Amino acid sequence: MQVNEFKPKIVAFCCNWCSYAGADLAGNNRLNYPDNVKIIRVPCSCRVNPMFILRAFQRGADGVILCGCHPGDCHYTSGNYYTRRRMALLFSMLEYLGIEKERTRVEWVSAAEGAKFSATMNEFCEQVAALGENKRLEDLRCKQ
Amino acid sequence: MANINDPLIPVIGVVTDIRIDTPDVKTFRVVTPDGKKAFEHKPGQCAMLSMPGVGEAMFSITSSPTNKEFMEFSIKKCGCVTQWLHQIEVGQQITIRGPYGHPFPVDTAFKGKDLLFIAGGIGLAPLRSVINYVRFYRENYGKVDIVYGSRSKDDLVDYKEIIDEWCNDEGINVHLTIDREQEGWDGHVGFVPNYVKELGFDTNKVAIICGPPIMIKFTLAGLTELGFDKTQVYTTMELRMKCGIGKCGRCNIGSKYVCKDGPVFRCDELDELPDEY
Amino acid sequence: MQTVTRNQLVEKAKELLNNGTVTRVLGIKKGEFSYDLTPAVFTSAEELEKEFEFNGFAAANFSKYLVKLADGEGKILVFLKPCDSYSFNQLLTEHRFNRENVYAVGIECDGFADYKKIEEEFNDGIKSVEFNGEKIEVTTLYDGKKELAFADYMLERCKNCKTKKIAAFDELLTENSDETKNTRFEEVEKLEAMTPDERYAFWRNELSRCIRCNACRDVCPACTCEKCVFNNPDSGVENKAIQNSFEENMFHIIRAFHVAGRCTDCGECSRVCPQHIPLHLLNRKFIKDINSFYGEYQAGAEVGNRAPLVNYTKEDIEPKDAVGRGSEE
Amino acid sequence: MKKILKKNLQNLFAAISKETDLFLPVLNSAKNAEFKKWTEGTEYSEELNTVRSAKDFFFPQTENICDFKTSGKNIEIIENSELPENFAVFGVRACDLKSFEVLDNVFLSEPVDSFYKTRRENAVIFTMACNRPKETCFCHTFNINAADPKGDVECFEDETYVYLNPLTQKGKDLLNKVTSALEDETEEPVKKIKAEIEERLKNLPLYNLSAESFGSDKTEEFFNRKEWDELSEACLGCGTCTFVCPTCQCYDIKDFNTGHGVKRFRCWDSCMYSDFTKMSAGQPRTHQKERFRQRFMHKLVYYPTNNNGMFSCVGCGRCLKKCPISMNIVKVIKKLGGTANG
Repeated sequence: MQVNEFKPKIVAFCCNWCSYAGADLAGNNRLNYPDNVKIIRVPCSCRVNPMFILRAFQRGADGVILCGCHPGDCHYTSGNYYTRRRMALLFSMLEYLGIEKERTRVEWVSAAEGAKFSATMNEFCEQVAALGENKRLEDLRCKQ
Repeated sequence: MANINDPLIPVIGVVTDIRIDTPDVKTFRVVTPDGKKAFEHKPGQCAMLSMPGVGEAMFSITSSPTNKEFMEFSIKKCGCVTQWLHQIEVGQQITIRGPYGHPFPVDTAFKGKDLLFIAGGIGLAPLRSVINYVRFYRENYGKVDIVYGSRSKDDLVDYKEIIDEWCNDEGINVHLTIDREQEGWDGHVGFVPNYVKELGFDTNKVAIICGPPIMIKFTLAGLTELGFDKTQVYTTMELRMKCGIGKCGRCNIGSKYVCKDGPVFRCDELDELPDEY
Repeated sequence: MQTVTRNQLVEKAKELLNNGTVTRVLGIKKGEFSYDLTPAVFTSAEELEKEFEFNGFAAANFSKYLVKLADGEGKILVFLKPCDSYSFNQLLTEHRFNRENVYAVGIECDGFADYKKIEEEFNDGIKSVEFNGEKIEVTTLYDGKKELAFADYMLERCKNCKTKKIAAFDELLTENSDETKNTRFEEVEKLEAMTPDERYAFWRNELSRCIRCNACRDVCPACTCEKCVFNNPDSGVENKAIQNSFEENMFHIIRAFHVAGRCTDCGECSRVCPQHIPLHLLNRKFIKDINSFYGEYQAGAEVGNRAPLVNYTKEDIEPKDAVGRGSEE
Repeated sequence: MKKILKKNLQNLFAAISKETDLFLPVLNSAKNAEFKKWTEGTEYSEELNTVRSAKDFFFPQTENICDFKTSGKNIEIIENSELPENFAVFGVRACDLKSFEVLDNVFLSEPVDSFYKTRRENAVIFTMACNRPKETCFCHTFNINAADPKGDVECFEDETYVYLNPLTQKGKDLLNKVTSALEDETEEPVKKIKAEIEERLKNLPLYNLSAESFGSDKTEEFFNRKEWDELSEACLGCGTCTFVCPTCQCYDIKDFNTGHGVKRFRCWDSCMYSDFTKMSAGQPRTHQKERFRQRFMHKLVYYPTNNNGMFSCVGCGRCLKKCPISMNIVKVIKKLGGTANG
């Protein structure tokens, strides 16, 4: 194993009603996911405003993932449908600005899918690690 | 390095005492980390206090320059900086820079004169510095009258000091008033401008007013009725200030900068400024 | 060259003032030169005669002014070019002004000239600019006269005019037309075809010039928030610190996103940018994506249309399939 | 007086760059001029106005004042400014040079702004006379002569040569270090250039614009004029005019939380912005009219009152070109002040 292996910082916005519970379940089942994934619990994936995603990158995230309930299963009926549209457009815009599309992702994870949560995080981490540090949406003032 | 002394770079201050004056006013005692006064000032001058990340705000220094140990600031909770200040504990460090502004002419125009201080609510804060300065150099000034009013008895700032010290001084008359009747209050009830007229002062003195704009306006009218000339009346202004040194360009009224040419103005000087405050 | 003439507009305005239909006229005032025209309110025939101007530089979109002006005494007359009419409808959809207080006269539009492009042509002062049919006659200070072809010196938005159709009016001064062109996404497509590195370099070069003057926001008919998030100290993004690549990116991404689905592509942002940043390319990317993901949508085509970002279907495209789709098409 | 063949200008730039960083106007990809650091192959642009004025060199749009680190109740202040070493600027026009004087009166008055002062002291300014002043130029209104640009080294150009005339010790010292790139010349060619420019200035459309009716202590006369309503009517409240203006100097001081500390920086601010004077206790300028009036009153009345009649406008014409609604100081002067020719 390399000594200086790059560990990306990942911010995961997780819906309180599904993927946050999914993360819990992953823990209960002793399924591993990388400790550099920092979870932010939100009441609904729809709460995540584009600014949150950008602010995460500003403060040093190398990848941002948004987890919500499967379409149709939103606790508030339709929140994640709006999320789906918003993030499709936002991520498409980020890609248009030349920011690597592998740094962003939306994944639907239910409360019962602990295994999916863990697998998704592992895979996303690897994907971001392969890209290296976030340089294109970084804020130099926030570098330590 | 040249910039070490830049006026925009503050020094550290430590809050060593917090006194609760009224439900929304607290008085903060500030010294440097080695226990000294951060800088000398003159009565009526201001200082810029800040918490990094919260913001900077300008406050008048309420303690008297004759106090060589510390500075005090009476601060009312109203914006984001003040809200932050109201929740800190003793020992908190803040940053401080100053002193800023043009002081009251305590050693020139006020000297040898009878003085009339008129304050409303938190408006006592800047005047307290002058009053205590005058009390310290008592022999330099004539008779002193203080008219102070606020919404209720609980909203009188520095009530203890007023009752225990000012009221007991010879040659100082304190007239307190509150806006509405209140249990346990046997003093005067009514607004400050009316009270000033009722008290009917002779005009052979200098008046110093501070309070909310509306109070200043009506008190000034009252004093004019009593025969005061505007050159005998001083007041202190407040506008948004950022730099404190007349450069950032936002606290001007006409060609005057409140942070540099004020905050103390003689009322006839104010008349020459455009009506934009 | 505009088919509609200044005199036609003045006559119409005078007629409507005189017969009491309107009390005020929103128009354009003459400046020092042919190009420095300022929007203004006229209240009398004399003022109109004296100061009203309309020429090939009269490109300003009037609709946003109605938010402020429609509250005044009596009706206000506004001349709507096709571009303005979409913004007009979009503002009505968002209940930003009272339709009852406005009298709208639709006027056809043949495109406007871009002063910057004309100026670039000469390293010289420009004494006067005359519009003459398909030609622009420019008199310079030191090199005499020169003739330019109007078509080569149009504003970008006019060159790629989305439509000649006037979407809202009480009365038409000229014919309405259904002519539409589909060239406006060409630039976006060019960018999509680039590699991410090239795109990144392109946008860094453009956005790094931003001086954060907020002209794009303040002129935008879709930006009518009482308090912008970038002016709100509580938002945490109020920083005015520009010359920081992140702030530049964030400001423009968020601004474009806030108007996504509501932007009518009127092109005012690019027109007023003092640094000539092609901001319309951000807005058009959203428009193009919306069209391709959720079906054709033109903001302001009709009053009351539900904007795509406050709408959904159960079968919407998944973000992972959406991102980068433009470049694969 | 020295001179250099225009086609050899790059040699001069290279020689100066060996001594000190050199900045000069360069056309960017949007065909606007902006000041850029010279490196091999950077082409000098003869464009009159850069979009951002030369004030950036001394009063940059954002600059760090200091950093803070907090831990518990304690605060640590960390000095962290990025002040430049010596540098030279080539191609500054007479109007921009005058704007430095306007800014000096603000930043170098007591208490001195040491960031600004350090930058001013470290700079050598090469000015350039304007052979082809534009229709938007009105520096003459403020007694600035585009044929006599001053500065540390004043420069003139004709078809083939650039002439350099060092005026200050700083300028002489720097030119002495690069003499090998230069030839000697008499005053004659420059006299001819000056005469030609002065003739051209007289033919500019705004040559007769006069600001005489404004000036010190005219607050009462202008403050309540009803024309302010009409003038400010279309103002969008953006900051374009203030940000391209070489003499606008208002700033804001803000804190940026980096997650591991706080950076306190100052940045340009605009009196045209609605939140400029907003405070927790209220807002003295509630409408755009008042904010608009503040800007022009400051330039034409307040500033002269405080600075012996000197106006805070240099007639560079940037606002004439850049205002989204084409409202500008010339229209204000004409409307309120009247001029010789209308």
